[in-house]
Amino acid sequence: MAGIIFLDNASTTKVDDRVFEAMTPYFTQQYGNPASLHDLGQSAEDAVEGSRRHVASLIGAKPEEIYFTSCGTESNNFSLFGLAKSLKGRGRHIISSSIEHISILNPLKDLKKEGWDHTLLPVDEYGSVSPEDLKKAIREDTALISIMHANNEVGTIQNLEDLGKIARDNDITFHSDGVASAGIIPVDVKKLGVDSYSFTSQQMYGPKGAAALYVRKGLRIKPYLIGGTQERGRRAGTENVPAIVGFGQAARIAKQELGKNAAYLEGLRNAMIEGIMAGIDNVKLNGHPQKRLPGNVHVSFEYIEGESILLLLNMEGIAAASGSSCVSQALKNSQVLISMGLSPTTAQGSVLFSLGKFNKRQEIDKTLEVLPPIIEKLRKMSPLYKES
Amino acid sequence: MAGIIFLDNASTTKVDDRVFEAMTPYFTQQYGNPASLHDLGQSAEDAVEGSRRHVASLIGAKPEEIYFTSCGTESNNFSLFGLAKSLKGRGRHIISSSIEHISILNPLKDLKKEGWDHTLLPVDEYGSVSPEDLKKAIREDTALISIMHANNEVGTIQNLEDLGKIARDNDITFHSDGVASAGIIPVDVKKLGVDSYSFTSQQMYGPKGAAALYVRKGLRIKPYLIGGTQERGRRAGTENVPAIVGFGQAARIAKQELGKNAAYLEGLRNAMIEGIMAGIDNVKLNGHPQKRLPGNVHVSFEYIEGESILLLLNMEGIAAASGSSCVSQALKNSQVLISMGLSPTTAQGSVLFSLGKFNKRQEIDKTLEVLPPIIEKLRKMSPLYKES
Amino acid sequence: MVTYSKKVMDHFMSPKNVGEIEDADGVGEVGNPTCGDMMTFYIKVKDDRLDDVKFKTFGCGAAIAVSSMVSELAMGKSLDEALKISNKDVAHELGGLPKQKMHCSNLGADALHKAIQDYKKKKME
Amino acid sequence: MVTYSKKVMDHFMSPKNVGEIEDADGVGEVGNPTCGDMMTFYIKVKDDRLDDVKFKTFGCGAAIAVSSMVSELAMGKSLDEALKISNKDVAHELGGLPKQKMHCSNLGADALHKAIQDYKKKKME
Ligand SMILES: Cc1ncc(COP(=O)(O)O)c(C=O)c1O
Ligand SMILES: Cc1ncc(COP(=O)(O)O)c(C=O)c1O
Repeated sequence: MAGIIFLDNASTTKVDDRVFEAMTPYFTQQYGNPASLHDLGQSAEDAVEGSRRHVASLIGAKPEEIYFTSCGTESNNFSLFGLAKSLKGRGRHIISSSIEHISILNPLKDLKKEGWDHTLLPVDEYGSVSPEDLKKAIREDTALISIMHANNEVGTIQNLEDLGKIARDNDITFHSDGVASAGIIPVDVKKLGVDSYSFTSQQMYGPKGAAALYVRKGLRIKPYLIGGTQERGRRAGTENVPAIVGFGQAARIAKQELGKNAAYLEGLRNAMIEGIMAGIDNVKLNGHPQKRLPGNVHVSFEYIEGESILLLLNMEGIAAASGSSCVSQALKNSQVLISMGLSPTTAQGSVLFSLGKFNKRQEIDKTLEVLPPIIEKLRKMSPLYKES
Repeated sequence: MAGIIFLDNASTTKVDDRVFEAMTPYFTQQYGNPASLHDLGQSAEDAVEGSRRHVASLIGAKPEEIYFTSCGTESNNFSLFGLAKSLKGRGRHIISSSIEHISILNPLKDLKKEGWDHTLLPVDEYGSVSPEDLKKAIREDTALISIMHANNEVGTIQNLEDLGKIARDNDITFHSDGVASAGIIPVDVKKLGVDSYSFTSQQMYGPKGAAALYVRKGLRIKPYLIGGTQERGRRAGTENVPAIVGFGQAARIAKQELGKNAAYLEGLRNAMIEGIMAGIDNVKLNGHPQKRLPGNVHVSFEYIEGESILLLLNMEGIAAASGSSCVSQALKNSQVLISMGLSPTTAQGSVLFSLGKFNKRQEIDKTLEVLPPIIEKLRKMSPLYKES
Repeated sequence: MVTYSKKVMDHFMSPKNVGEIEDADGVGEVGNPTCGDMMTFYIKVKDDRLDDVKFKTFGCGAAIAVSSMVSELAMGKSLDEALKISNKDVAHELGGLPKQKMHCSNLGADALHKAIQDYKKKKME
Repeated sequence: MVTYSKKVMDHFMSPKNVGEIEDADGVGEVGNPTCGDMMTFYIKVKDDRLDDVKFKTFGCGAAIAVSSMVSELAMGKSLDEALKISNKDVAHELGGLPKQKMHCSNLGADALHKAIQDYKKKKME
């Protein structure tokens, strides 16, 4: 939409024009089913395999280690349920963290009913998992560790290399949810030492409807969607060819431009954080001050609530997000913020501005201009705020 | 691809230009996440809900009875696993048929490991399930019946109304796989008496990546993809907005044009069947002579094998499919054909020409022209064929 | 996601009667920030009528709109009439509220009633 | 899905030596239609060399191409040389075969060897 300042890139991203163009033929011209023997099927299959190479290359994997799925949630469900099934001989304990995405946490709850115990590691005030805590949590029967790479809310990037080494030293399979990181920061699954890694197209300027699970060659995992022999029998269902083509292009472009984009975003981000701190008092920056996603500006405005901030920003044409319970469908405060030790009141006043490569400096300036009066207006209404 | 005669509409369909046009804005303009509070999120949500109404209306359901998924396989997995979880107090026996799609049969196998028994009903030579057989198979502990609506290979349409009545009379939940039927023949879930019904966009000139599960209001079903609260908590994961928009348009157009398209396809189909029978000897029409999908021409050419027929057709620019084991990834003959009593040799020579609304009469004529020499050429090479 | 009626958005954008009354005759508070919304109502009473009503609210768009609507509905009413204003009435006057907003955010009438009870209690003392 | 090399497609489209030999010196048959592919080889032998080779094949593109390639490789060879032709050689000569085609469809050499054995057995009698 013209004129909208989209600072909600953590929820999804605009599709890059080049990506959309690459997808276009696959709807009304190259519409074949990759399973078909004929030329239209073959060209669809070639397109899917081409994408697989791009997607693999983005994270330093081999093409045959990539399985396409429909969304990040499916990749995470596939990994946890699929690995749990193949690992149950190894033990029945999983270690994860308290700031994981709900598509990790809910499967863990379900697995509990099937006899799997789990430990959720705490995080410090910046949202970091400590390798020491991980070491201590490992039990004789720990079969799987699942720790996200970057947090989608506060942007904190975990030290996966250290965590992965601990997993390896203890011969425990290691999954990481990379939905918020892949395509945004450099990812090399071999260096990170992960056995399985989820990521999705719609977070890197690709289309919705395509995501992937990296599964290290040789790792046993049961399929989750079952039926036909697509994806070498590990994910049944007709491939979403156009979306996969888009994902491939998005991955190709991301690999190429990642360094440039990250530097640009860090500049914007730092300017925005400084601008907010300078213009408004009683604001707290959430997440790690350095080890954070380049586009992440997550702040809490004391004394007021996030939904009302978002609504007023929206009136000014600015799109953002919040960890307030009033914004969540589940009517709960962001678990991430609470785990980091924020008080519920402070968590209520949180706003996530997630910047993307299409954002312009002027958009940040405009936001910095309209934000103080919005905060001021709401604080004036708040029973918690005493004007000084 | 220009010039290709696409007679493989059962594997997937070309996206209707009107559908593609409707989707276009949702990639680079209306790219919001429906879960977001701001205008871009809201317009995405409105689009999804608009589609839900169209999709519901196509099958006589209420919008709140429709859950969007990523493919037919997911809908079938969701239904079987989700219902099994919610029905396990009712009993541990499922009745299905031997001609179901593999995305039904494989879950049944998996459920067996979890203590669910199943009975696969046989079919007659035309691929029809007999209501008598269903009645006889019902046990005290039968909790679920799953019978497909139309068969995707031989095109036989089941008498769902009768089967549904038996299910209802015995208070057994009834699922039907409608992937091959919805949008092609009239579907009214209330009349059919189904509790749950799978169908997909890519079989009705909509895009890949969007499908649906109808779940009768009040029916309990556990979600299969778990995480966020999308689809009212029954299917987690960011919605594939453009594909869902396309599905909505495809459903709207299908509803409007279904009668016209079916009549047109039946005309083409009958002409093609007659043409094949007149031009080639030792051919068998598979599937029900009357109760079959309007575009389905499924035939077996004796003495020869399907893959080689498809390859030669492909050289002539004609795209078709076959139930030959040489074509299947699993290297098995079509289970459907074997269940109908075809000998393996006859099954090997089967070819499915599935016609769609975009096919022209001239394309059928061209196919009827090139087919006899192809069959002749292969038969001349076959050790099974004795020239008369 | 949440979709608000035009009326809710109007009240949210330009809420009526925001503020405190220094020498209020009664004060009522409901909710708490932990659960999401918190409202404080202040009233001035004259001849058993609400001579002034003001509020302060911490919370979502609905909570602010509800507070504003309650203040408007109550203003000038007799205490008995004001006590009859229900949360349901308020939602109705606002052209409906999203379902998930009915529990936490639609507490304005309760806060008003509490303020009136506070006034009555103080008067008794 | 299956993707064939150009050489496979050439042999499939224009197979060499298709047919039967009425008064064959040896006949060899492998496979059966149930499993997918079936090949019958006919040979004429002269001075311990393959003077003529013909085949008939029921099966997929690979099976037909394999048969054609085997017939071409064998033609004119001594029986001993012909017995050394392996299925692997044939796949190699064809520029490779898809993995799933290696088992059922790549039986041409076996059929040829069977025909030679048939010839030898007949000669013994
Ligand atoms: C009858 C039937 N059911 C289910 C499916 C699975 O659909 P999808 O490939 O979209 O997962 C198919 C696919 O062709 C089908 O024909
Ligand atoms: C860290 C993380 N993991 C998983 C998911 C789930 O992805 P999807 O919504 O594509 O299913 C998200 C979605 O935002 C996420 O941020």
